[in-house]
Amino acid sequence: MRGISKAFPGVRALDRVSLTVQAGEVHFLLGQNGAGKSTLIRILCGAHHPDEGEILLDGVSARLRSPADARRLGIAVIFQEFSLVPYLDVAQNIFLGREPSGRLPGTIDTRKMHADARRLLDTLGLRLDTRVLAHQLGIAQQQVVEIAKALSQDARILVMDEPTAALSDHEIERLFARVRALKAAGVAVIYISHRLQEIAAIGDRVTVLRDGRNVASLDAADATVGELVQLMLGRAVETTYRSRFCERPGAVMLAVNDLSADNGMRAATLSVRAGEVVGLAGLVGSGRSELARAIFGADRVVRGTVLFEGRPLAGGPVRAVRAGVGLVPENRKAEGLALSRSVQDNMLLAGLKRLFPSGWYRGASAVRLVDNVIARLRVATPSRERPVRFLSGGNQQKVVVGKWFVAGSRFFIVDEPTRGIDVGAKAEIYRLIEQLVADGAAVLMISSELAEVVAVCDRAYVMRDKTIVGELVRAELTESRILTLAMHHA
Amino acid sequence: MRSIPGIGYLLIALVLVFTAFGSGFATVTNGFNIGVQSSVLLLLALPMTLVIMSEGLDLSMGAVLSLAGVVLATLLMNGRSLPAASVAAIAVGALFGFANGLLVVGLGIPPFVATLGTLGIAQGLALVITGGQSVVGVGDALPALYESRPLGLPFSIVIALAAFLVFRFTFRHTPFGAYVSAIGGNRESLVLAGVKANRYHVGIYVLAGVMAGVAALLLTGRMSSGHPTAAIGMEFDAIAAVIVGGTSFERGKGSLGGTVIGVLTIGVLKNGLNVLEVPSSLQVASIGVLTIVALVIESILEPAARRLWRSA
Amino acid sequence: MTRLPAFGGVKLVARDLRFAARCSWLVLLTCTVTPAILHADGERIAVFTKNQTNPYFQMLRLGADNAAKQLNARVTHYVPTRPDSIPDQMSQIEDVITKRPDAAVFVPVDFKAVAPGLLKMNAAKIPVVNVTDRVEKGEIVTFVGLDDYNVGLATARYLFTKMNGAGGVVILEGVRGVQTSSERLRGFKKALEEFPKIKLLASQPANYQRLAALTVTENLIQSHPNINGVLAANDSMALGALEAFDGANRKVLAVGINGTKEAMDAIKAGRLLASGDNNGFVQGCIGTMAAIRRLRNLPVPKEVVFPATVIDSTNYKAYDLLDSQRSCPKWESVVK
Amino acid sequence: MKRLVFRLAAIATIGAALSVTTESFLTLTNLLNVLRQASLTFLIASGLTFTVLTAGLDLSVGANVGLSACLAGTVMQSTGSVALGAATGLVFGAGIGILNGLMVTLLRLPPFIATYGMLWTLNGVTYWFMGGDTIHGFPAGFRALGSGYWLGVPVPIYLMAALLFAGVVFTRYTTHGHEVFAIGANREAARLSGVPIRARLNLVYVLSGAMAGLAAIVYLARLNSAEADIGEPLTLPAIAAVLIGGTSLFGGVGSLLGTLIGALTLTLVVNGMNLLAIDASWQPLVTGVIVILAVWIDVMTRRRAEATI
Repeated sequence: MRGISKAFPGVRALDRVSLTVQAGEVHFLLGQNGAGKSTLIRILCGAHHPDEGEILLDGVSARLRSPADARRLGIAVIFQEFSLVPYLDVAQNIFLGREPSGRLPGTIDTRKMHADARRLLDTLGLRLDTRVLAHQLGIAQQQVVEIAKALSQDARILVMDEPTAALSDHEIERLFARVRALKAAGVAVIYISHRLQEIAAIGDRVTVLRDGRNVASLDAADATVGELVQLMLGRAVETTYRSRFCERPGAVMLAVNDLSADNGMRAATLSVRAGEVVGLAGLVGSGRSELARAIFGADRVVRGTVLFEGRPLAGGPVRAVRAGVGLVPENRKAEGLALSRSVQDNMLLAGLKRLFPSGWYRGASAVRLVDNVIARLRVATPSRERPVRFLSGGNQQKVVVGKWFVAGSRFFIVDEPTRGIDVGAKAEIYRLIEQLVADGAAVLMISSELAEVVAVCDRAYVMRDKTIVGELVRAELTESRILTLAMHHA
Repeated sequence: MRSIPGIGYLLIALVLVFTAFGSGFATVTNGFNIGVQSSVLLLLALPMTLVIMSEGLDLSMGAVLSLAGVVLATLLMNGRSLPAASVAAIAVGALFGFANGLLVVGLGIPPFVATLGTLGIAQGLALVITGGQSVVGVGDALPALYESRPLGLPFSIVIALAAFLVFRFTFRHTPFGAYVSAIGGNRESLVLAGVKANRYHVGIYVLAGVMAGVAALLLTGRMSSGHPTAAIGMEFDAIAAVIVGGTSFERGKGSLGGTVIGVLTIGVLKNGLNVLEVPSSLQVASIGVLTIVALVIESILEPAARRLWRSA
Repeated sequence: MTRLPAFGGVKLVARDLRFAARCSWLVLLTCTVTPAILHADGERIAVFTKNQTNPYFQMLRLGADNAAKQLNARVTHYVPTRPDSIPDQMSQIEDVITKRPDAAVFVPVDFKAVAPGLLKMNAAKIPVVNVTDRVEKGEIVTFVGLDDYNVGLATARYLFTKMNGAGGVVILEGVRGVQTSSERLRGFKKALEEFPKIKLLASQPANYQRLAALTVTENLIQSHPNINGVLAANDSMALGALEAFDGANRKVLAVGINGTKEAMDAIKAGRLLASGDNNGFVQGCIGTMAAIRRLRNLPVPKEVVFPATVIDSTNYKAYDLLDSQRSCPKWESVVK
Repeated sequence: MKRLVFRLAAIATIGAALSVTTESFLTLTNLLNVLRQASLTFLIASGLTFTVLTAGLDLSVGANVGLSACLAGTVMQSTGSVALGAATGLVFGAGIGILNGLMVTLLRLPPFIATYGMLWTLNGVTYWFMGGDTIHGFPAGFRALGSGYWLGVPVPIYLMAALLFAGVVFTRYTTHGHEVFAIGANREAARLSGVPIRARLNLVYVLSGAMAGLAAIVYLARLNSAEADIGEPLTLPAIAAVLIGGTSLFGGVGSLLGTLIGALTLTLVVNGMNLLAIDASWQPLVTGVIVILAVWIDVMTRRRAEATI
């Protein structure tokens, strides 16, 4: 893939990225969240089309207009979000779209399909009846079926996105054996993972991406973990993160004790004081968003307590918002904003009950308040009536924060606040967080950008495998300490 | 899907109750009655299962069936041969099925509004063609065929069984069945697997139209005439049968076997209530209540499966 | 005052269950006791009517109940679950045949489309009395009903004479394609020929429904300011049209057919000019009586067609009875 | 606002075409007549609009009108008091709305399948309850509500105006109104902003049921009788009016004024067909085509809007 560029409205995902992979090579693709890895993969498998650049196969330019083209050219992908069909059985899922034809034209040879499926699963060390329906499988089992599905396409290029996230050591070992066999058979494997120690086990070459651009490509042999981490993080451009940190934190605003929820996160204990910015770091899938949703009441709490200003916080988002908690969700467009409605309508949504307890909505006072918040947050919008969909990523995020300003929240949970936002706007968001804390509020910030956590938070908790594994006070807060805690494996 | 859905037990219970109370219920002739009366409904419910599995709905089936029946009867009255007229009726069904497919898949119009529109159009056409009159003089080819008893069974039961076997075969042994479940369960993965999902999605609605045409053959044979509003409302019984049979609206869960049980449950319920001489107005309400009860049971069983899936 | 159907309904259900229980016990009995004795009386008659919604058929069912009570027979009603649904009536016929009723009083949903059903009853040797809509094919013991053509003609003539033979008139047809409405329309058209100075302004179907008649008439009033008469194929539509004229603060001479209770009240109040007698109640009585007489081998004429009489302010008293007070006329008084 | 202007232009063209083809169209009495017929469709469609705003739907409105009218009529007849009868109609209408709401919120059933099941259940109950009877003959004062005049204008039109006013106030000047729009635009975002989703959805379905109950009373007055199948032909036109009015099925976009315009457009077409003496059997065909056209425009505008995200 040479000189690939791709831009989405508001953000430039890929900027002239090149990636060359040899046959029979396991090529690691590294980069922080939002570095453009998944966009590159979607282009390779025909789901997206690049704005510029071309894809060469054996040196010849390949026409990749649809997933069908990709599959015909022998490109197979295992996505991070699962691609199984819930009410089809394991064999049907593995061979979806490529069912072995039976005696009569157009029919399937179901016996052969199930036999092949069982054979594939055996090579991956999974004892499973191929007639079981996908929705009855555990997460680890689903992951193995996904891998079996990709392997069954005997592809020439195999892409694996975080394949070992939910696997046990035994299953990982079987997977690596299989990958080595593929390598020997001349298959080119593109392997995406945050577990840097896996590079030593099976990696040949490594390419690092940051903010949609090539940073470096080097042989696995001469790449040390520390060096790779530096390349992934890079020296973020000197942005003014935070002028001063909080010396004297106020009273405990949020106290979470041994919290478990139905979304998989378990046994978390943490506390946040007024005036503090507390970080929540960890790798993808470590359960940070799940913890935030559990505190906010978006998902059902199974065990443990959440106390906000001394009072228990239970009963869903309605109670949390009324108590003064605000959530800036990870996925702005899906969970933070109503894109078709105006800036004003979005900003007022959370605060309606507080501003107009009688239920009568007074336009005049609403307008005054919204204009005040737009000015304070310096939201760049031609008018308060403008539908939010036309705003840039940074300004959309400001509207979400503005929503909680209007609601008078005193405690902000911000999930990946600066993801997909250009560098300039990031500084604005940091200034905003500082302003919040200065007014006596408290912030729990989830971020995958370690530099951001280190530079902005007073202290941070680190999560792994859906629970909190450590707390780093200001003095101990360095990127490598966070990463080692986050990646330390079993 | 493999085990007998909860509704199977309800069906057995109904049969026992009606045998005990209704005299003449548990006889061979009455069994044939239920079979014959349910056969037309099964022809509609089979494709409706696939439509609902793909998270869609087809309200136009009743009207399309009536229109196809009217076209069939008119052609037969004007002396056309049975095969030619039958092909024309099925073609009318296929045409409306294709139109539904285009509206839902092509233009992305929500299925129940699109088919509500085509319902009005099909019903309007039927009324305009016949001026409200029923079309008679269909000759004796069709009625004779309908009264014939291949393999000793009434013709319509044989057709319904044949249709079920064909559907079951395609559902189990051709990719079509898996693709329908994938369209409802995880459409993006089907596209990423390189399958032309739109083509199959439109195919589901065309199949619904074709089966409405085939059902028109049976109904016109049964009434030896075509009538513009003969089958209005049958689409509700078909939808009720599919839901009662355990097919759900989300995530591509569906079972043809369940639908057959659903159709029989409704057939037994109606027949039994007649035999028991319960006022017929209660029959309509009972089917409505039966549907809601089936939905309630399903929504209670469902969350367990849904929670597991969401945490993946 | 109309009896409260709700309680009646409940009573009906209870009676039915008891009846069903008794019936199954009875069947057991008949298997052991020779059937001949049973037929002395207590015959079981199945009554098929078109729908639940038209008051005319409700009157017919009441007539049948009344006649059965008088002659000590038992009646069960079968009404399609969906109004006027042909497949539903076909299924009910098949279900009833397995119950082997002694006779059937049969009002077909569609006189052409339900022929196969009738043939099945003939095959099962169940004597069928055809009521209201005359069936095209199939053996029937007798046809009891109204000569729709003549009652249409008589009612139209009555209206035109009251309009002293001049002025504009509007026709509201019934359900297109149903025999009663096409026959009545033919009668209306024949009457028009006899009154040349009566001008037919418009003729639209309103499906025997009151709301449809109201909307259609409201629109017709706009396009024809000089409507003097409304000729409706049934009372519901006539009264719907009157509501429209009230809504437009205009008076009009309106006539309907069926002689329903509501029409009687309207005639009494002077709002409705007249209504062609198509008394469902009497048809129910005579139809059931004919079936019972046939079972008791008493003579039954080939057809019983009621004369076309028009009910107006002078003779409505004979028809203005409460349901409960109504009782069937003697067979001899009706059948000459 | 742009969308409403486009729809007003559509009405003007239909009106102009009709006034040219039939001389009796452009008379005051006919326009009032159209307004009155439209006001009845609007009664049902207004409640329906709220359910569509939350990306839901209430298919049981027609059957609701049928049952509520029959019950109200029976009570009015037996107790002789109009007020009690009207109250029964409203209470039952709202009660059915509560049932629909519970099925959507507690059982999390897709709205259109829940209300579709309710539609057939209500039909059955109404047929059984009425058993073919009709109830007729209501006091003149009550009938004025349906067919009476006041200052030369049919009474239902005042009711329509009052409902429109109340609806606009609710959507624009109450917090609940804003929350209903937010739920339709992005339900998860609304939930995570502390909007009580269940309460608002129940409210919306109760409103739809209550409006059907109110419509039942007006139809009772207008028809001066209660029959079992009174509601059957009312559901499709109400849905058509909402869609033609620009309220999007995907939720979050729409207005009551739009629904009123939708009701007017539909009634104009039917009125025109009657005046041009076009056979009544064409009406289901034309309504079907209009519904598909309206939704297609809705999908197109939505696609163009989404393209800019």
